[in-house]
Amino acid sequence: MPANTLNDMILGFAVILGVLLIYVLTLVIRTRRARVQRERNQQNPD
Amino acid sequence: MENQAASHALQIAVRGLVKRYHYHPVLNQLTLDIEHGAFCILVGSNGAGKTTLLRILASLSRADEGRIWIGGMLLGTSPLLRKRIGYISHHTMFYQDLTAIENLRHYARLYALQDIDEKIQAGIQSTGLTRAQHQPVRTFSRGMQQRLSIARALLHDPDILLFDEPYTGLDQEAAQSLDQKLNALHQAGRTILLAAHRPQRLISIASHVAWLNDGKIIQHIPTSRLADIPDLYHYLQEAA
Amino acid sequence: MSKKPTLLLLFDVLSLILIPAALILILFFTPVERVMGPVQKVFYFHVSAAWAGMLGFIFAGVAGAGYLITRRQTWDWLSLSAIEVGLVFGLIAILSGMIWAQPIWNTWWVWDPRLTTTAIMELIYLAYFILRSGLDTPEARARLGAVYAIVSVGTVPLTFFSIRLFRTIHPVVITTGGEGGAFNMSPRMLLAFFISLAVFTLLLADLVWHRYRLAELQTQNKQEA
Amino acid sequence: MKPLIRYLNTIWQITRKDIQVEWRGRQGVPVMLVFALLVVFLFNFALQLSPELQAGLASGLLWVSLAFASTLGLNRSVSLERENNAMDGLLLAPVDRSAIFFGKSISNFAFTCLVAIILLPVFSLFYQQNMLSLPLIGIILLGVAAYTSLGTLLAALSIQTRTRDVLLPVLLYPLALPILIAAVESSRGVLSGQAFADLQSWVYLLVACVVLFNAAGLMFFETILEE
Repeated sequence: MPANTLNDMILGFAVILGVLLIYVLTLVIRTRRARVQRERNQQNPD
Repeated sequence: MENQAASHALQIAVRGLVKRYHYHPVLNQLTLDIEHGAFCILVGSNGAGKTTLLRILASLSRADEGRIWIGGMLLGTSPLLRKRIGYISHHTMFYQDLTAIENLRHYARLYALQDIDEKIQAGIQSTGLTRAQHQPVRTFSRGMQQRLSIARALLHDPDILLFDEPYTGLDQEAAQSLDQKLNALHQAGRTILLAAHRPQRLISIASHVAWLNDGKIIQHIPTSRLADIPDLYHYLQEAA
Repeated sequence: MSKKPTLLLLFDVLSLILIPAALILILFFTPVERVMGPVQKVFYFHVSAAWAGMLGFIFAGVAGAGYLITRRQTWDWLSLSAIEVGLVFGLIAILSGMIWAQPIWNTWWVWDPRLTTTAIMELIYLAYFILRSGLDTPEARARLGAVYAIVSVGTVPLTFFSIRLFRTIHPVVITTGGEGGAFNMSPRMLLAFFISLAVFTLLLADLVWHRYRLAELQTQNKQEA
Repeated sequence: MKPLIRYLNTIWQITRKDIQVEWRGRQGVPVMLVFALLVVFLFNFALQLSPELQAGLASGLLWVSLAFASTLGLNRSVSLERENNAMDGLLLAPVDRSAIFFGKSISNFAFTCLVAIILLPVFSLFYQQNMLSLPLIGIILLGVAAYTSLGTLLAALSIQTRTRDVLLPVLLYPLALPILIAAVESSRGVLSGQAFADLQSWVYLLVACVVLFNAAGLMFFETILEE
């Protein structure tokens, strides 16, 4: 009889996907910020 | 290959030298030829790259691009090339807890010199530090340390001298003695490249002036032709 | 920054399709392990994340060597990106391992040497970022970062060997014996396992690539400023 | 002079200069020693060691105190070369720059071993067991050699940062983990009288660390020092 560890499994996958999602979000935010900066640089190049 | 052929006749040949900091070129495609026995003053404003150039020639710093021949040998091919170079910088390179003699002896051993004690005594005497020779360098004034640096740089009798602001901290008397020493080295056929922020006092004894600006040598002429280049002449007047 | 390459777009789409696909495969088509129960299913992603993290660190060492040989900053961006993404995967491996350990070993954290050294690996590569942040010029950051990445990846086999020698309660997964929490994998489990490995490897490449483009963009911004 | 002899001579001159500076200033070894003793005392109280536990933990404490103390010496060794840019003077020497690594590494090794030699009788006294055995000394020599070669390499890295010497432990301790595990385990084995056959894997691991980290110094030291 397997142990009843369904909740632990759900928690496990939630954490794995959650950390991935957070990292992807930081990537998106940082890239967007860099793009804005770049556009600003190109508008007034000095 | 013609570069290489030409470089054999020269003591220092620099081609296309680039060095960047923060992606910004401090030295930008710099080219410089220095003949055997020349005494060349390197002038330029603060931050023009004089120190960077000298450090690269002394192989203390690495060029991003370009090639350098010292006495016809490509820099970076053999550590033995460093034996031919005497270098002085803003920093004295001494160990504070060791005496003047011990510091010089350490450097003499690194160069694996013969007759170390005689050479050290000669160096100490010529810089007038005989009385302080057994005291730790910590007790020396800036000027005394600078004099000792000169003795250190000449210890292994190098034929190429790279001096970065050697007058820093020297009093009137020591500065005059350095003038004489430089003159004597020049007469003895050594090649000298000396960076100076205020080069006025040296123009009478030097053979060439090289003007470093914007990462390039923009003028490199014999001192006798200084009057032909009004820009450089004015620059030197202002720097004085 | 250059336009987004088609291959990168393909990586994005594939990752977005394959992660849910692998998850469905794991949840509904692999058998429930007979002792540990459903939580064992975390194992597929846990090991895959550890694998991807390790791969990232190894790749960072290789890219570091590439930088020292060519002195092109593109290699430094690659090395930096691989370490950052590797750290994320390492964190995932540790967290999912803890969640697995809780019901099986009845504790969140065991001083199991393998778990401990995975944590140590995270610390090693966190120090990489501290080292870089303390350096003033991008050239020094790239050069010293490359040396550190290579030396770090060189110590990994030694660390692993020292763990093997230590007695471990961590299950040795790919064995036929059944000692201490180890289990035998059925063909379906193996299939899910290898698909997870492939998906996470693809995800690693995808994320490193994105991080690389970010590094490129940030450098261009600094050069212009 | 033959290249190899010149190379070895440079290593020796650098080590000798370090020893001379240390002898003149005595700013390294005494500090390291007092620090190592403090670590032993602190751990003893902090961990509330009972006499039975103490015997088993002696090798662990020995290595922790040595590792901590050695870090001080490593920082001192590199900051000495930073003062007045003395490192430039070494870089000007007409010899391959990896010689500087070996010279500094050997002097660090010597200073840490000196601390260990004084620590051993003290440990024997505190933990009521004879620690002055030849196999243990052999393991200490190996472990310290591995630790100081990695430490010299990383100290040269960390000294170039703005945080300077604060950074060294953060870089060094995690990377030195295999050295410390192997050193502690083999010392423990020797102290509890195990046969060499049971410990040889640990000893070989230490040898591998010595070889690997010295090879890293040989390969990378010049790259670390160049600007």
